Amino acid sequence: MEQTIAPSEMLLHLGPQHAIQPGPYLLDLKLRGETVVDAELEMGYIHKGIEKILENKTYFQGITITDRICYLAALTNNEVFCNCVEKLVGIEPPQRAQYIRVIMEELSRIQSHLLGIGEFSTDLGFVTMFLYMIREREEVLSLIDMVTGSRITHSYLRFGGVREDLPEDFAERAMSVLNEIKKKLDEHEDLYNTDKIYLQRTVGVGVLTAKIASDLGVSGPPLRAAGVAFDIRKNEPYLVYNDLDFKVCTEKEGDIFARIKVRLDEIRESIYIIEQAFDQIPQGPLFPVGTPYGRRTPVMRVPAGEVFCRVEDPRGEMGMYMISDGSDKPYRVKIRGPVFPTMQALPPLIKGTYVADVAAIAASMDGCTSEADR
Amino acid sequence: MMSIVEFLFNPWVRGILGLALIGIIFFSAVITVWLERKFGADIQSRIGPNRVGGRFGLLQLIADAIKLFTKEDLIPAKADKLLFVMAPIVILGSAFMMIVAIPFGAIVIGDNSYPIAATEFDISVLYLEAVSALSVLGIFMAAYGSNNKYSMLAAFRNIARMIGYEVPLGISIIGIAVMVQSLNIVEIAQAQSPLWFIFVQPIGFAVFFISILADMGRLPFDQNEAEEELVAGWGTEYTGMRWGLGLFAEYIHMILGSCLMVLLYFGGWNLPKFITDIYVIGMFAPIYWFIAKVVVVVMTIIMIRWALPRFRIDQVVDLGWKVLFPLSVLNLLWAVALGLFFGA
Amino acid sequence: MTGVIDSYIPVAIFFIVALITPPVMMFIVHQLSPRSKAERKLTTYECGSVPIGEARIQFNVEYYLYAIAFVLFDVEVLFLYPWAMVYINHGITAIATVEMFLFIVVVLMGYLYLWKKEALKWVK
Amino acid sequence: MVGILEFIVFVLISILTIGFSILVVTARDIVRAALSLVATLVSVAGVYVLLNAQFIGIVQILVYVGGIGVLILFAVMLTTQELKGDSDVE
Repeated sequence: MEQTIAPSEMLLHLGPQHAIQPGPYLLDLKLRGETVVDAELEMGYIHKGIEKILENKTYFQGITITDRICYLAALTNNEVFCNCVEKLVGIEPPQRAQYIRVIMEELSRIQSHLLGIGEFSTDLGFVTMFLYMIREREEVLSLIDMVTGSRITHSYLRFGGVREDLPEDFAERAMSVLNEIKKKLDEHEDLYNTDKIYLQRTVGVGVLTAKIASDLGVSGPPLRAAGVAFDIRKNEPYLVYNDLDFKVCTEKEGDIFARIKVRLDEIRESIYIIEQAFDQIPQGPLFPVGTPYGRRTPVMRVPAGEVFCRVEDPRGEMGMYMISDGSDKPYRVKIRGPVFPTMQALPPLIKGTYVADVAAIAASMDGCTSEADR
Repeated sequence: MMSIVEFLFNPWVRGILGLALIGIIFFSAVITVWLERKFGADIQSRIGPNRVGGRFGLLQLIADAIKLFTKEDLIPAKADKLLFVMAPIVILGSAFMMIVAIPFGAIVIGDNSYPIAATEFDISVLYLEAVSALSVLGIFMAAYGSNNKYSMLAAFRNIARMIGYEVPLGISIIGIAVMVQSLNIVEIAQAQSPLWFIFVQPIGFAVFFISILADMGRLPFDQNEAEEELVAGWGTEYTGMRWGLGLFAEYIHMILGSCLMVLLYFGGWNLPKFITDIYVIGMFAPIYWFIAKVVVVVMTIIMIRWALPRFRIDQVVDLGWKVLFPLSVLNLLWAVALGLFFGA
Repeated sequence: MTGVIDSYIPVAIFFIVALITPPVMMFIVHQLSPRSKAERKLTTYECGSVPIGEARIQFNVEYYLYAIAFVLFDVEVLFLYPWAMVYINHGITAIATVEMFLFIVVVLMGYLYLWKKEALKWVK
Repeated sequence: MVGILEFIVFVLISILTIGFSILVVTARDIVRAALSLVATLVSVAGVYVLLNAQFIGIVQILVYVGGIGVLILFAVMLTTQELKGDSDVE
């Protein structure tokens, strides 16, 4: 952005510490009256050096670190890391472990989307919806807590399996919670679809076209809301997603309304996936039989090689590139997170809109700064 | 007996006694802050303030007051100190000046009813409208004084909203005045004793309600304090009590707006004669009746706040000019027709 | 002690009280609140960044036409107030009503003209 | 007694009016000047009320403060402000 400011223009910083943000980033706006003339995004305020830390920890210790990439998607981040290591080692988790992973990751997706929609609602001044969403998210977190023992950073996945088996009556309890959420979700969606003010604020605002989205590498709900049916679970299935029936939720418009709609639909799809997974889940071991991998794998050496894995994060395509030199620590880890490209779509989107829309658009992208900065 | 009444009607005595109303309204503003939190919490299925103690977290009020009084008072280095200091005075002054003209119920003795108001004059409705518009200037002063970009944006939004809603508000009030042929708020309230004006002029009420919500800056219309983009609006640079004064002014505006609504559309304090004839209880019954109505209106406003998302500023102004203005003119014609039919 | 002006005495009293209250409050606050000196504390808040440029800019009021229209209509509305007081029971009902009807029609024509000319648009 | 009181109030309002109007022309910050103008107009409203012309007084506030005042502020904000520099505006 040009630093020269006309006398009638105002250079406004939104951030690094601002209410619209899930984490610190800087959005410089050049305003003419209420209109955003130009925008610039600056990131990196909470760079934690996770890639570098991963290179200095043993593989096993790395699992805990990957929890910290994004506090809303700890399970999928575990998944991509474990996937890489499993591919390098050449093992595959047994069926039961895979189903458990699917269940847990879909639960994680549900809670992440609920929070995303809720946070977006606050940015429209709709605080009540945020609290409703949080209330339902708490239930889902409790479910995850029942299995993993923690609410945010689970460290639940292990190479070749999962740490704990599901509790005995987990399926019934989970389904009762999820059915309740499904019912409430219908109510909420009804509200979203009929509220005149909400529609005025969201329909046709912040349109992300498929072209811009794919040019910038945006993935996840923002991309699907633009009409591109891209979902790693379908396009490049991992775990047992091949055996499960679900559809990729897409919308055509690409505006804020569509993005929220996609998230709401995806929550329903996730519930459907979990339902099937509970039906199909077989009995069996949690770790591949006859291998040394289990709950505790103190020191393991991974054969030299390189691998790229990707999974579908709640926010889009989460990829990890890993090089192993045969030692007990990865030689190089590169994370391709979904949020960084998503955030890059912000400046072109908010150019020409009003200041009030900036908050709505930024929140509808559901960025997680923690993950973008890593 | 008459001498006491005469004494009480001496304007000096009335004015000084009326100052008690400021205290009462200030206190009810504090209560409203609490009510907003607690009722909001109920709507959102959570508990609300409960940590400080007291039944229903009532001690939270005292804690808040202590906090406001003991916070350091900062004036930013880049501020225009005079405007910065004057702004809360103007904002609060606008609220105080409104209190003068609003009757808060009445005491009925025999056939006479004595409205509880600091004063009573012929054009009090117009006066209220004029004085409440002053707070916009106060907010502009605060914004310009604090030299903060968010505040400036907020102040301009505030002005834009005011120019969008002042005209429909005025026309809907004329709709009332046409029926009563008076701008005296006491007479308007008393004219509704058989039939509330909300039933006579539903369109006018809708216009008035939306306009006064916008005037108060309550949620679908609180663009000037949209914390998601403008942090804290005009009050971004204000700390402690200086900000608190503005906050109280806002809540006082809300209460007074509700009072105005009750007086103009919900029949004021009027009760059937057989109730006011009951000795002592009947004397004060209109006050309770009035307060009950005001509480209902305030609760409704709070509920609306928690139930709706926020408009964007251009949509707000559009609503005012393109929907409410024609509606208010329509209502005026309807009111004139009614006035001619019944008045002539 | 009679006269319309007397009913404004309480207004004057309230006006003085409104002027006095905030300074008194601030005086109490100054007695109670802590004082500490730090330069950075007095800088302008802008989400933790150093502000670039002034806030007091030549603000682009895109909607100034609204403001002009507002002044016009505000004054026109004011003409209606005295009329509303007297149009009945003063022997001028018929002519007053017709005249006011004409007035409102003229005002509405102006309003429609504004709308047609797209003056009632936020950004042109 | 009323006469004296009215006189005192009149003198007070006149002083306010004159004081603010002097500020209008001497203030170097243009927004301050505009706000002083608004304050002058409000004091004039006081004079009207004192003259028993309450309606005009309140119309004065409604039109000049609510309408014209805002318009003037808009106009002022649209100008380039090179006149800054009141003693405590730094």
